[in-house]
Amino acid sequence: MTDMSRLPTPEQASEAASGSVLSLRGISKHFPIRAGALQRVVGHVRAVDGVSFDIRPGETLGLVGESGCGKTTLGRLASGLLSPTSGGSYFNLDTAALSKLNAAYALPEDARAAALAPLEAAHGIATMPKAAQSRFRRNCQMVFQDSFSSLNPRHLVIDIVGRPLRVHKEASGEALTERVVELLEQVGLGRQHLYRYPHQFSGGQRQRISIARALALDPELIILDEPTSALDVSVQAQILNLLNDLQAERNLAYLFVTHDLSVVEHMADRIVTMYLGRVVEAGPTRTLFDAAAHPYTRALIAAKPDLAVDDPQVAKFAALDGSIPDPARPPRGCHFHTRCPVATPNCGWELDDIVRLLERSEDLFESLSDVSRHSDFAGELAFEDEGSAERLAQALRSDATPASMRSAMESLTVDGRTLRVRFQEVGEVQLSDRGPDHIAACVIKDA
Amino acid sequence: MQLRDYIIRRLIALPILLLGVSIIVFSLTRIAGSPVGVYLSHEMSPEEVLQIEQRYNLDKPLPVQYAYWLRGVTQGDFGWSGVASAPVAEVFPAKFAATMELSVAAAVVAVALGLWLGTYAGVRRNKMPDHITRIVAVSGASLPLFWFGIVLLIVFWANLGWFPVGRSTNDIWESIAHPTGFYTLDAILAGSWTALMDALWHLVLPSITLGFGAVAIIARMMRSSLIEELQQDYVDAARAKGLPERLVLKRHARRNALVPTVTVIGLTIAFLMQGAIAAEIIFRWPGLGRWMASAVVRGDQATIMTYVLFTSVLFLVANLVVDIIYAKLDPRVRLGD
Amino acid sequence: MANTNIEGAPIRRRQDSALRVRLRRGGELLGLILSNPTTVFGLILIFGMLGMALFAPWLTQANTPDPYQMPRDWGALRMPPGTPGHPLGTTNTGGDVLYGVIWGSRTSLQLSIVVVGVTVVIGTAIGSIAGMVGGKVDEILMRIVDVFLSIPELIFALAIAAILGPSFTNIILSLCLVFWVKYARIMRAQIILVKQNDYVDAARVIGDSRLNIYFRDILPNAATPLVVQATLDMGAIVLIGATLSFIGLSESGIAEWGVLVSEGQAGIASGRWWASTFPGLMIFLWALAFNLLGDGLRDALDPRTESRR
Amino acid sequence: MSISKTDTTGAQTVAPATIASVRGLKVHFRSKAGRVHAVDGVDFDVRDGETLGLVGETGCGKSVTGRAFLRLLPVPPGILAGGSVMFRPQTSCGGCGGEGCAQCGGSGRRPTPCPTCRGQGCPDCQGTGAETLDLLKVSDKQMRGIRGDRIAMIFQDPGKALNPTLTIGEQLGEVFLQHRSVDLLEEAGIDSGESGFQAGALRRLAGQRDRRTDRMAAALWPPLRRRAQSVRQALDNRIAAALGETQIPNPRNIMRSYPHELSGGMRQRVMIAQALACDPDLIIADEPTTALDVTVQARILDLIGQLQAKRGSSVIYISHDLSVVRRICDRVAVMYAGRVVEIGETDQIFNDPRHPYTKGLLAAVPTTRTPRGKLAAIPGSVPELVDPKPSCRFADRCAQVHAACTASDPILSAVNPGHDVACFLEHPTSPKTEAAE
Repeated sequence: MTDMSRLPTPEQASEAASGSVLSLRGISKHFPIRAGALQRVVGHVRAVDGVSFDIRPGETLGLVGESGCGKTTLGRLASGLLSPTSGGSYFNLDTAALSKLNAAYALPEDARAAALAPLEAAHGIATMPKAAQSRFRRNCQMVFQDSFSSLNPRHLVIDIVGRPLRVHKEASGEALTERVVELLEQVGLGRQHLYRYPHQFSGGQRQRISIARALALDPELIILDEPTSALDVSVQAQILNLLNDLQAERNLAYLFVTHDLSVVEHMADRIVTMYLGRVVEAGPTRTLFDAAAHPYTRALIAAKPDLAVDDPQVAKFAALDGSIPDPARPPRGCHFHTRCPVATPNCGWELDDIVRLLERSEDLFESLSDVSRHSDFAGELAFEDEGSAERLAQALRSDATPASMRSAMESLTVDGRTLRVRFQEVGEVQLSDRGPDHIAACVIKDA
Repeated sequence: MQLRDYIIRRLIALPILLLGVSIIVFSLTRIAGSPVGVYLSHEMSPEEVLQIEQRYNLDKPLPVQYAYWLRGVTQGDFGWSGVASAPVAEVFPAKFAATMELSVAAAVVAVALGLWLGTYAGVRRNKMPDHITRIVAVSGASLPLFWFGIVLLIVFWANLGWFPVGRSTNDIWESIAHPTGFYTLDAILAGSWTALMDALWHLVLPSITLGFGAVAIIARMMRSSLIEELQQDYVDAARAKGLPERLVLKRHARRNALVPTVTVIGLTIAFLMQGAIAAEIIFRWPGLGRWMASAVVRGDQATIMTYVLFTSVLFLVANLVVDIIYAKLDPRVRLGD
Repeated sequence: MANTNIEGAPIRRRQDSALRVRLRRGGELLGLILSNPTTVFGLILIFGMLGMALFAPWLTQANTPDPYQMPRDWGALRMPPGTPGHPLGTTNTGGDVLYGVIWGSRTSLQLSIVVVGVTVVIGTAIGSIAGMVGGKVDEILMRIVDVFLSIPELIFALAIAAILGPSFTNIILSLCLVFWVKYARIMRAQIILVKQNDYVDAARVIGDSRLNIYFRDILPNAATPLVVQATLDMGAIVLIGATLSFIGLSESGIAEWGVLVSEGQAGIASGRWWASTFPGLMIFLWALAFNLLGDGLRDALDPRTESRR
Repeated sequence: MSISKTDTTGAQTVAPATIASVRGLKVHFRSKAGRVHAVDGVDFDVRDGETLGLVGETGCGKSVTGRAFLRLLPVPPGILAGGSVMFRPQTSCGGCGGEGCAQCGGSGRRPTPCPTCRGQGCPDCQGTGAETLDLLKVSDKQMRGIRGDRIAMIFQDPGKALNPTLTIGEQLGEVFLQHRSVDLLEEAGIDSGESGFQAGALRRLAGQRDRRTDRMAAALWPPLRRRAQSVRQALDNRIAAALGETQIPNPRNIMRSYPHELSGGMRQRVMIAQALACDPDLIIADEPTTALDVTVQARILDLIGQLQAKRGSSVIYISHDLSVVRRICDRVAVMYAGRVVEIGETDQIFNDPRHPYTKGLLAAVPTTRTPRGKLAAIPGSVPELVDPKPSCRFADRCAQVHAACTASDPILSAVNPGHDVACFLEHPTSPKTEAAE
């Protein structure tokens, strides 16, 4: 909920002349963590935390990130399968409505509700009238990653593909069969497949059936959740080509959720990069691949092996250190600062970073007896012996600690077995404009 | 969830579950009518009956009666057993010892034999020993325990005369003291070889009868989970390290196959408790089961209630122990949902 | 392994229809079930005993007025097998063992069908509600189930039957009260499992109603373990019912296998083995047959346990 | 027999020695539909110290081929239907003691001399003078000695290949106990000449041949307990060192944790540490990064490369990901439907692919240059391998199919030095003989 007013700015909205199929504003999904004998809620995993973006008619929006970054949850939020903890999603906004929405979100929080009310009533997924909701349901379809699990094993292809038509009472009997045949032919299957069970098909063919089902109601938007990551490359190419042809024919918008940078580069018009539940960068595909503003996006792109690079030896592996931090307790400031190769003192260094450092050391962590926090940025670490405290202080002053972290420390004193430390306090890092239609959340502005 | 938290959670749930059980049992007994009959005789006048009802609070509303009954239970007053013509609490320990002795003997045999048989068959999948184990398992699950006991009696007692019925030979029983109530233990304590042999001799047939079904259940589970584990990647990984097949089986596959089997072993506690009723009837074993059987036939409510409460305590505690072992065997386990 | 001949499928498939394909699938499944010799053996036993129950009045002279009461031949007490008129011998009270064996199959059939039928319906309903609705409703229902599960089932049934008074009907009633819990639990677990499949989400994205999703997607895919369990329980119920009768919770003198074993028990010391042996054998065969069929069904219906055999 | 590359091109340069060669390998599986020819006549060599990529799509037989090296095939339903996997184990170089010298080409290791002819060259070792074992034929005991010691395997999913109920230390320790118990005893100061119950028990404990009495004695008898503990100590040091080498922070802590407590990348590091524990000559890496995120994948690939270079081991890298293979492999073998269809230097395969399947595969990968929607997809899908007829397995998906393709099997033969292709387009006059007898 921190940065929803940042995105997109009214000027940008005017560029998107045709409005948006689906707009998410400050959308969050928190899953409770229960612990203890009574299973009380002790915290929340912020799977998705204040995400905003628009999907424009006919475009492909790529959503990328590592596993656990919340991209799949976001896909489910967008399709309405999950309801958000907070924030809103708005369906079918024309240019005027979109600029109204942006204007409303530009207002301070207390004045926002009034400005939003008419938009909520007409476009809010959860709040709009029944008829409009049913229209949303027909216009927003989904294709899942696992083609085994996404087709009911006891249903025939005609039942699977024809089901949306039956549910929305569009066709029945002979007409339904003909419509299904038509759909199957569009995805490269045919009449001979009508009376088969899903298990009689290969992975690529099952994914085609899924796509045919999604097309049945002639939607405007299809959410593709890793549609090709379970497939072999040669089959993946078939499916990607198919998706592209269908988009050209029907002016479909895609939300393409994937971890595969090569695929998203090939398919997407715009890309949104997520890290630990937040958007860290969004912009046109070429801009991101040529001049990404956020170090995380850069790392992802660099790690992507590419056949087109002529001399593979030149493309040195770009790799990130460390693992993704616990999403129940994301790092302060920029979530990425713990792994960032270009971190600055302003990136949100905190007490937890010392604990993370300690976990990697052989014996210091064992002798840590107590951590008392004054805030996330200041506190005391008590050890069982004075030597450990001294050794940690030395380590914190030495090269073993990132330089940016060292300079973020405002004070560091050892008092017997206790180590007192205070980092400079830093607010959340905000998404900011980096160029046309390009935003990023990084403290380094002149990248 | 942490193991400690889980145990605490289960311990909190235990009395609540027991309260639930007691409410069910109590309401059931009252459906059948007032238990006043136990205290009555033919020559009592209506006034006397009323007096007795008042004395035992049987004239109060049901919830109040339940409260009185519960208070009695917590104070060790389980009521009067019509079958034994004595307070339930007084008869209970000796019968409990007899049943326990039988169940433990059966359980030891069942667990040892079941695990061995399951492993033996699982490793030799689709070979002769495996087929035989499967036949044993499926017939074990289908065999009516009471009939199996009778067949054993017909063969080994009535015809061959190899084994006795009952719990002991009377004069040998009387020759030693019985501080624990467990005949075998008492015999060892008394240092009497004759008494020990007598005790074991009497145990053979009933514990085979009782244990056979449990062997089948355990062997079956052990076999299938071992087969499943043997197909896991980490078994191949262990082989890829160059470990001999003996260690691959012992340290990797069998240990992990025990995890689901332990749950089944916990369930066989219930199986043994249930089976003990029929087994004790057939072999004239003076335990809880036979007592319960006669109480059931004669509608002795206090005995029935005590018995049901007792078995559920035993069952719940056994399951708790099993879950803890489970968590110990498998560090991944996330207890509860 | 995927069938990759699909692309070049022959033209004759044109005349396929949903019904035809389903029938063919059913046929394949039946073939799969019948390919296991032990399952076939179980089925033969079941058909044999069902035939016995069906043709009981033709196999023996029905006792009047109540055919489920054992006829007493006071002139032929304690006769061994092979006695004319009493091929399997008679009991202490002159009951014909063969009559008991044959009419006992009817009693057992009644018992198992009523109990399994009632408990499957109740269990499915309660398990479905818990699994589908979730939240507080689920919490409350499952706590009730937990209480029921804290008492071993035979002992619980025994207590109920004892309190209701000894009769065969009360045995049926008590087993119904106890056994639904198991199905409720299986059903709930299955529903929660099946709900995780993407095809359920796919149906929601299409906009189908919750009831439709339950009946079309969830229930059919969740039912397999329940069907297997019900089959196994057709045998287990008879086993437990007979145990209750054996303990003495039926009316004495009815043609029920457990009662007959119990009556025969008195004679074994004097070498009269037959009165207990034959009815007991019938219980064993009955339970064995359904166990074999249940195991066979499990292997054929559940692809996961394919590896388990 | 297919043509051996070293024989035809060996004129100007010294041909690199091969550490393993696969000839006519056939692995079949019994299924309800018939006999599945999962691997059906595979030939390739692994040169000393190289990384050989084995690429192909799902079901092409690449994993089964890799597993055949360790004889880790489910039997039944798997059947080793023919062929051989020849392997030449190595020892530390006598000239430099493993430091690397001119004699061993700087790798620090050289082939073990053939026991039959003492390195003179005989039929047993095919005249090379190096001990040559057919991995499909050696005894189980000998195979166990090779597994984990001379040939190690890194599995695809470290989450499944680590035993969930044992700690990392226990699992890694097994490798050392199995293959290095002599060293452990030496490090713990137990003389190899010592006899008696104590020494026997210690040897059994260190070699995982312990009896119940040994364990009881080690627990209860103080002198034995102390010495067992020093063995334990030596073992722990080795485990920690092995983990440390894979850049795992705080190895002594990791040793005590269970697999589920580690992240995917960390688990794969443990797998690598376990595979490299005994400095194997050959490492089979079966899709080691498929289960990992891209950023982690890069680190793991780096790590495998570094450790391999340090040890001079050879690697067979099995993968479906062409771009990864291109980055890390010296040579690449492309597999399709149980056969190797093309094999050559990485550059040759990626810059000058000859087989239509290789070409198709490369064109199907989206790259920066491919215009959207213009990926060259290969139509159809991988054929079922149930009782295949003699014909090119790719014929029904190939755009350039002609009469010869459906009539007989094409065999691998050279198009360039070191670059072999099995395709009738390249060898219109290919003999119609089968690759193996």
